[in-house]
Amino acid sequence: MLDFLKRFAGNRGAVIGALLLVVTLLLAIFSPMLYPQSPWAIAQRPFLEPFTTEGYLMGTDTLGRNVASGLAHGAYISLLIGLISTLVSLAIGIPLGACAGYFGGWVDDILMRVTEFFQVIPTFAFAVVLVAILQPSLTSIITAIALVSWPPVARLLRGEVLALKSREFIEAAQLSGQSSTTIILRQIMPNTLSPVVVMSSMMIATAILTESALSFMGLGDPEIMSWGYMVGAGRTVIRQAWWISFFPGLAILLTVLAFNLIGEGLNDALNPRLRKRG
Amino acid sequence: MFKKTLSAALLGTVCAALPAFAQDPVAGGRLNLLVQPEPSGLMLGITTNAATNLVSGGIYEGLLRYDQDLTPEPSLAKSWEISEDGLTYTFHLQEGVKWHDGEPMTAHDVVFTFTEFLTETQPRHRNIMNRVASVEAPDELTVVFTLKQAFGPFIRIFAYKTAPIVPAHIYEGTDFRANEANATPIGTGPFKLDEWQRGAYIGLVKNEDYWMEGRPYLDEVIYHIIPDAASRANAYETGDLDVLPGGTIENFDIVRLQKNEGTCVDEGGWQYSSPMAWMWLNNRNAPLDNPKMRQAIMYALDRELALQVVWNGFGRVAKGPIASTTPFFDETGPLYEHNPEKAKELLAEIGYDGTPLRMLPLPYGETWQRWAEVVRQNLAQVGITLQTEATDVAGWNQKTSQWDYDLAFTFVAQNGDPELGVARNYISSQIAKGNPFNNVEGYSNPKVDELFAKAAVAVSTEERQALYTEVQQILQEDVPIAWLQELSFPTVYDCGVHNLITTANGAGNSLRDTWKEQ
Amino acid sequence: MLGFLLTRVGKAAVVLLCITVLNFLLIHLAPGDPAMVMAGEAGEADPEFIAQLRAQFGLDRPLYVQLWSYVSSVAQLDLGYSYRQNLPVLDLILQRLPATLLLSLSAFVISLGLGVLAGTIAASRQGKPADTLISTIALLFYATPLFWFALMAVLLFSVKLDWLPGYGFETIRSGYTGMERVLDIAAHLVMPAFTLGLFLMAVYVRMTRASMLEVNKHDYVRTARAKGLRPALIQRRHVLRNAILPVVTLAGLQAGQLVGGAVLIETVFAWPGIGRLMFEALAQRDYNVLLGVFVVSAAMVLMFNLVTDLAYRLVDPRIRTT
Amino acid sequence: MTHHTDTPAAPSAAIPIVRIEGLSVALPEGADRPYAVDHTSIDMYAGRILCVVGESGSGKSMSANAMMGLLPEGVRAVKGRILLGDENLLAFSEEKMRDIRGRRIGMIFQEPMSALNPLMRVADQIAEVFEAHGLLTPAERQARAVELLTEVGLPDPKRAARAYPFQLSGGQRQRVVIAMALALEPEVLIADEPTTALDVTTQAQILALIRKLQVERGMAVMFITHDFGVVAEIADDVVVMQCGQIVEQGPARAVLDAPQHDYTQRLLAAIPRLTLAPRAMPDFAPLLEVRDIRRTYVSGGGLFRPVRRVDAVRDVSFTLGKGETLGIVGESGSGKSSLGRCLVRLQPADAGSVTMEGREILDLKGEDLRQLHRRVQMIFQDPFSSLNPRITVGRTIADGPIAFGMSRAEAMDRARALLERVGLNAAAATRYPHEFSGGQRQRIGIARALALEPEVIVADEAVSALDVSIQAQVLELLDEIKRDLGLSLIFITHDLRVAAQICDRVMVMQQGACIEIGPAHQIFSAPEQAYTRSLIEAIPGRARDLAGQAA
Repeated sequence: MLDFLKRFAGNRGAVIGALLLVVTLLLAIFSPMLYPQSPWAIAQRPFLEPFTTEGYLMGTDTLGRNVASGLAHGAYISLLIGLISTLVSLAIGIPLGACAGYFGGWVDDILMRVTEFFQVIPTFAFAVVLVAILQPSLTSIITAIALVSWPPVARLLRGEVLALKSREFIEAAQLSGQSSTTIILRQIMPNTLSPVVVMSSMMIATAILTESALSFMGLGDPEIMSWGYMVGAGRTVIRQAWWISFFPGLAILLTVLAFNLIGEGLNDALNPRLRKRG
Repeated sequence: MFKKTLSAALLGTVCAALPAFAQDPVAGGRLNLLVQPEPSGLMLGITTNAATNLVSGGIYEGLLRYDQDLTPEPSLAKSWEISEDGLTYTFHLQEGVKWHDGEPMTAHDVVFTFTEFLTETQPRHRNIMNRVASVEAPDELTVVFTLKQAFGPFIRIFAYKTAPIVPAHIYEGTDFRANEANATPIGTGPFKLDEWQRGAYIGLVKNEDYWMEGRPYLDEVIYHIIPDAASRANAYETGDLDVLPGGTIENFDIVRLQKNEGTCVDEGGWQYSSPMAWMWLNNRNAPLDNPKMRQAIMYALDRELALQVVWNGFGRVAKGPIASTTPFFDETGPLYEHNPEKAKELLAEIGYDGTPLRMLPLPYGETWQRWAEVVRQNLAQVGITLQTEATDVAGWNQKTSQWDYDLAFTFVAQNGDPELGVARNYISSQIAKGNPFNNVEGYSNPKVDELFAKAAVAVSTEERQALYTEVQQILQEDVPIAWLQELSFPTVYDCGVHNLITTANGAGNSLRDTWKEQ
Repeated sequence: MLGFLLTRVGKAAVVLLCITVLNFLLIHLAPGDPAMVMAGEAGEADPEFIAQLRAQFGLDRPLYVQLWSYVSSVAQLDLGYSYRQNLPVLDLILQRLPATLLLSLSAFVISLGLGVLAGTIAASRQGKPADTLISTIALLFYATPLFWFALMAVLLFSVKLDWLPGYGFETIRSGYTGMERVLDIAAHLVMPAFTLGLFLMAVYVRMTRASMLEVNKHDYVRTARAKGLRPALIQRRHVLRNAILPVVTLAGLQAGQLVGGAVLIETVFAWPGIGRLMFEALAQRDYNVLLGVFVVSAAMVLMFNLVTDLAYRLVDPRIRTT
Repeated sequence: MTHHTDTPAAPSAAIPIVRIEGLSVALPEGADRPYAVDHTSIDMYAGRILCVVGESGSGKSMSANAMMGLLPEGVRAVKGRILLGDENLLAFSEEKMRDIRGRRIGMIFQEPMSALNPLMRVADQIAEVFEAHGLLTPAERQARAVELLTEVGLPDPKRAARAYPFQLSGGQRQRVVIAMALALEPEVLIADEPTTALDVTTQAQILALIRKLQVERGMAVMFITHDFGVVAEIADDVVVMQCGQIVEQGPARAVLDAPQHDYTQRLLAAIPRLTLAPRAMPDFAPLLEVRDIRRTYVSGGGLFRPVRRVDAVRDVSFTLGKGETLGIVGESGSGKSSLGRCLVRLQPADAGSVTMEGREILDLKGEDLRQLHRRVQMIFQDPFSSLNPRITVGRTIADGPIAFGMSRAEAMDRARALLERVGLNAAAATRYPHEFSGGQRQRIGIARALALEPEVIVADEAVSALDVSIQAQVLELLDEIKRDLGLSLIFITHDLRVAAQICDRVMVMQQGACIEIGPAHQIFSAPEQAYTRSLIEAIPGRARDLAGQAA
C-alpha cells in the first residue's frame, strides 16, 4: 500500500489530479457553508462582471445569480452524477462481464450479445432518447448515463476474468474445493480491481462530460444546479458574458482532467507491466 | 361597422406611406431569412404552426390582409361589402389570378376552401363555420358568405394563415391530409416553392405570373435552417442572413446586434396574433381553487423584473385577459404590482401550509427556462415552493391537456379579436380534456360565459366594448390564470432590406412588397 | 471471407431486430404522441382533430398491432411513413444520410489518422518536450466538453477570422458544381469533422502512445535493431503496424460514440444529418422517423465495426488465415 | 548430436576478435544491485564457441547486449572497453553501431515465438537485413532470403519464405532467426539462450546447426545458456558468471571436468544425472487405474467453419501404485499436461475410465467431485501465476481446509506447519506471494497441495521454471515429502534428466499416445521405441554423463 502511494506520488500528473479533486471535493462539502444562500437566488443585478464586486468573485449570470455559488453547489451535483452513474454502470457491467468470462459457453454468448447490442446503439443519441423519454431529472440522467456506459466495463471484466481464469491459482482454488461464487468473489474479483479502478476514474470523467452535453441539448434537470446546466444556460450569452459559461466549463475541464490524471496515475501505479519500466 | 370598399388603387397609397426617406424599390436579389424550427410541412391549410406560417406566407394567400392596426386590406379579394345587418359578406376577387401550376383561381376555389377543406382540417374553422349559413359563388369572381347571426369578428378570419385559399382542382375529392401534393404546395402567392433541402434550407423563387403587376421585387427567398440559437446569431453576423425573424434568436443577442451599424430592429408584425404569455393555474386543485391564493401568486410575481431580465425589455407586462394590442382591450383594475408583503398576507389569510406546487415550464428554449426560474424564485420569496417538472413539447401538451399540473406556462395567440383568441380560455363550454388551448385552468363562471356569448354576437362596437370591459373586470378580480406578459418577438434585419414588415402578420405576410438594396 | 461476411450480416440483422423492438417499446413509454405535438404547434385542437390525426397515423390501434406491423415492414426494408412530414421515412433519412456519413467518416479518419500520427510522434520522443506537448494537448481535448469547443471554434474561425463557414453543409444555392462544390463542402466540413473527431483523437493519441511503448518492448523490435535497421524504419514497420491493432479494435468499438456524438455537432453546426433528424423526431414523437434513424445509425455502427474488422484482417495475417 | 566436439584450446598467440576489457554495466537506481556486469573481461576468438553460463540474474546477457549496443533503457555500460578488432564499440555513435549490427555482429534471441514480427512475411524480415545496410536489389534480397532459409535447413524454403511466423513451428522460427543473424556473414554471432524454449530434439538440431555454420564460416560465437548440458554439447570455452562477476573461465573440458570455483562445482552437482542404476522397485499396491482415457479438443464448428478435432490424449492406460512416482515425459504437444489435468478433473475426459480404489472418478459431480480433491491434488508449473497475488500465502494454503469445513484458526495453524514442513518460516504465512523467490513460491505451491492431505499429487512441470540449483532443492523436497507421507506422485516433465532422477517408472508420450512405459532405468538404458531413443539421445550433455559413468 505504502509502495503504491509512493509510486502514485511519483507521478506528477497524478498528484496534480489528486489535488484538483481534493479542491473540488472540499468545494462540494463546504458549499453550504461558503454560500449559504440558494444558488438559484437572484442576488445582484445581472451580468455583473467577475472580479469587480466583493462576494461575487465570478460575477453574476443572466438573472443576477451568483456564479461562484452555483459553481460551489454544482461541484456536489457533478461529482454525484459522475460517481453514482459510474457505480451503477459498474454494478451492471461487473457481474455481467464476470459471469460471461468465468462461465463461458452459452452464458458468455448471451451476455456478450446483449453487450454488443448496447454498443451498437449510438451512445450519446441513446442517452438523449432515454432522458427525453423518462423526462429530464437527476434519476433519469444517471440512469441514461449508466445504461450507455456499462458495456466497456463488461468487456473489460470479461477479458480480465478470461485471462485470470486460466491462471493456475484459479485452478488451484478449484482443486481446493472452493465454490464458483467463492472463486469469483475471493480469487478473481480482487485481481480485477486495478483495471476497474482505473476505468472508473475515466468513466466518472466521461459521465460529467455527458451530463454537461445533455444539459447543452436542453435535457438537464431544472431542479439542480449542475455545471452542465450552467454552461448550457450561459452559452446563449457567451458573446456578452463569457464568464457565465467559462467558469463552469473550466470547472468541468479541470475535474475531468483530474479524474483522467488520477486514472493514469493509478494505471501506472497499479499496472505491473508498466511498473517494471519505472 | 366595417363597411368599407377598398380598391386596388389604394395600395399605392400604402406603399407611398412609407418613411419619407424611402428610396425607390429595386427589383431582384435574394433575401436570406431563417426559419426555426424547421416546419413539418408547407401546406398551410393542413399544417398551421408558426414556422409554416412564416414560410408559406409567400406561397398561399388569404382573401384579406391586415395592416398593423388590424385594418383589413385587399389581398385575393380586391374589394368587399358587408351588409348593414352584419349577415352578408360579399367578396370580389382579383382578376387573372393563377395557381402556381398555371390553373386559374376562381370563386369555386374559395367556396371549396371554406366549406370543405378548412372545416375538415382546422378545428377553429369548424367553430367559425358553425355560424355560417352558406358560402356561395354567384359568378367566377364573387363569393358571398351568409351568416346565421351577426358575428363581429368575422371580418378578421380571412388572414392568409387562418384561411389560406387552397386549389380545389388538386384537393377536391381526395383525402386532404394524405394528398401527395402536400409535399409540393400550390398557392397563388408571390413566391413558389423551388426546393426544400431538409435540415438545410427551404428555397422559394419569384412567381413570374403573380397577379399584381411588378411584384414581388425579390427573385428568391431562402429560409435557412440552423438549429442552434447561438449559431443563428453568428450566421447573421457573418452576413449569411439578412433577416432574423422574431423569436429565432435570444433576446440578449438582439440587444447586442442592435448596436451594430446597419442593423435594424422592428417589433411589429405580431399585432394579429398578439401572443400573450401566462401561467395556467389549475383552478380544480386546492389551494389554487381559492381566488385569494391566485391573487397572492399575482402579487408575488415580479413581472417587471422578468420583462427586463429575461426578455431584455422586449414586450409589455400583461394587464389582463385581453392584450393591449387587441381590440376591446380596457385597462381595468386591480393591476397586480409586485407586492410580496400583500402576497404573504393573503397566504396567511387562507392558511396556506407551504405544500409544494408542481410547475410546468414551457419547453421552448433558454428564455422560457430562465423565466420559470425567476417565477420559482419570486414565489419562494413569499413561501410558495415550486417543483419544476422538466418535459418536452409532447410531454407539455400531454400534461396540460390532461390537466396534470398545478402551474403551467403557456402562450396563446389572440387572433385579432377577443372572441377568436380570448373567450376560449375562460368560458365553461371550453372545459374539455385533450386540448391544451381551451379552458385548461378549469375556471367556470356563468356570468363570464354569458358576457362572452353576448359580446360575440353584438353588432355595434360600443356594445361589444361594454361587454368586454365588464368581463375584464370580473376576470381581473378572479385571476383564473396568472397573466404574465404580452410577448414581443422583434425582428432583426439588415437595414438594406425594406418593407419587411408591413402587415399585422409580419414577414410571413409581407414579402410581396419587400425589396433589398443591391 | 464470404462466410465471415455472411455470419456478420446475420448477426447484424438480429441485433437490428432487437434494437427495433426495444426502441419501439421505449418510445411509446414517452409522454404525449405526435397528434398532441401537432395540436400544440397548431395552437388549437379539439378531440375530433386529435382523433383524426391518431387515426391517420395508425395510433388508434393496439400497441402490439403497431409493433407487429412496424417490425414486419422493417423486415421488408420499409421504414414506414413519417406522420408529420408526409414523406416516406427512408426518403427523409436518405436525404440526410450522406451528410452524416460524410461527417462521421471524416471524423473517424481524422481522429484515427491524426491520433495515430500524434501518438506515434509522442511515443518515439518519449519523455521529450514533443511528447509532453502532445500528451498534454490530448489530455485537454479529452477533458473539454465537445460543444464548448464547437462554439469557440465558430466564434474564432467563422465570426472573428471569417476563414471557414460556421454552419451548414454547403453554400446555399451557390450553383457550384464539380471541384468547386467539393471544395465548398470540404470548407463546411472542416470544423464539424474536427470537433467531432477531437475527443476520439485524444483517445487514440493516448492509446497509440501506450501501445507503441508496449510494443517497443517486444523481442522482435530488438531483433529489428539487431539487424541494424534505422529507428524510424523500426518504428514504422515493426512497432507501429503492431501497435495500431488494438487501436483499430478500439476504434471499431467506439463507432457508436462517433455516430452518437454527431447529434451534438449537427446541432451546433446546423449540419443536416440524421442525428439532428433524430433529435427533432424525438421532440415531435415522430415515431417512425425516430425508429428509422435508430435502425440506420445502428446499421452504420455495425458497418464501422465491419470495416475495422476487415482492416484488422488485412493487417493481421493471423486472423486472415484462420 | 551424439558426439562431443572438442576443439583444441585456443592458441594463446591468436588475436581475439572481440575483447571485452573491464566492462561494468550499471543498473538503474533502485535495482537489487548497482552493476549488472561488474568489471568483466572476456576474449572471443574466431572459430571458437564461447559459452557464458550462469543462473538467472547472473548478468550473462548484459555483456552481450552491451556488445550490440542494445542495453535496456536505463542500463548503461559505465566502465571498460569492448574492442571489435581494434575499435572500441562503447565509444561508437548510435549510427556507427547500426552499421556494426547485423553486418559484423549477428544475434539470436531466446524466444523464437516472439523474436519475429508477427505481421511480416519471413522473407521480408530477412530481406530487411540487406535493406538496413543498403545491399542488393529488392529482388536479390528475396532470392538471398530463400537461399539462407535453405542453408539453415528449412524443409520447404520457398514456402517458408512466403509464410508468416505464426505458420512456422518454434524450431523453424529459430532457424529463420539464425538465417537473419547470419545473412551478412558476420564475424561474431551472439546467441542468447537460443534453445531454451525448444523441445529437446529440436534443441539438438539447432545446436548442431549453429555448430555447423560456425565451423563453415569460422565465426566467433558467444553462446549464452543456463544449461550445463548444452555447454557440454557445444562449448570450446566457458565463462561462468554469478551476480555480475566471472567466477571461472577456461576451456570447456577444464571447467566441466575440473571446476575450480565452488559455485561452478555446486552448479554442476545440481544437474540431475542420467543415472542408469536400477532402483529398488517395491511392489506398489495399485491406487489409480487409468483405462483408455481420451481427450479431444474440438474447435470451430460455426455455421461456416469446419470442425477441427485434435486428440490431445489418445487411449492412454496405466496404473499408479500407492507411494509410486510415475514420470510422464514427452515433448510439447504430446498431451502429457492434458492427461494430468484430466486426472485431477480440471479438464473433462471424453472417454475411458479412471478408478481410484475401484471407484470411477471421471463422472464425479458436485460434492463428490469436491471430495475427490481431498485425495488428488496438483502442483503447478509457473511459480508466478500459481499463487494469487492478492491473498496471503498462509490464507492461500488454508483456503482448501477452510472450504472443507475446518475452522479458520485451525487451518492457519496447519498452513504455518506446512510452511515449515516445506522449508519456509512459519511467519511467511502473513506475507504476499510477490515477497518470495521462484523456488520459495514453488515450495508454497507444494504446501498448498499438501494442505488437504491428499494421496495422489500430480506435479505438472513443477520444477521447469526454476534455476538448476533451486530445481535440485525442490526435487529433493518433493522426494522427501513423498516418502514421508507415502504419497503417489505423477510427475509430468519435458526434462528427461529430471524424470530420470525422481521417477520409479516413466511413461513416454507422443502425439497424445503412450509410446512406452516402464521402470525408469529400463527406459533410459534400453528404450524399446525409436522415438524414446531419439529423445534420450537428444539430451544435451548426455555423452559427458555416459563418459562420466564409464570413468
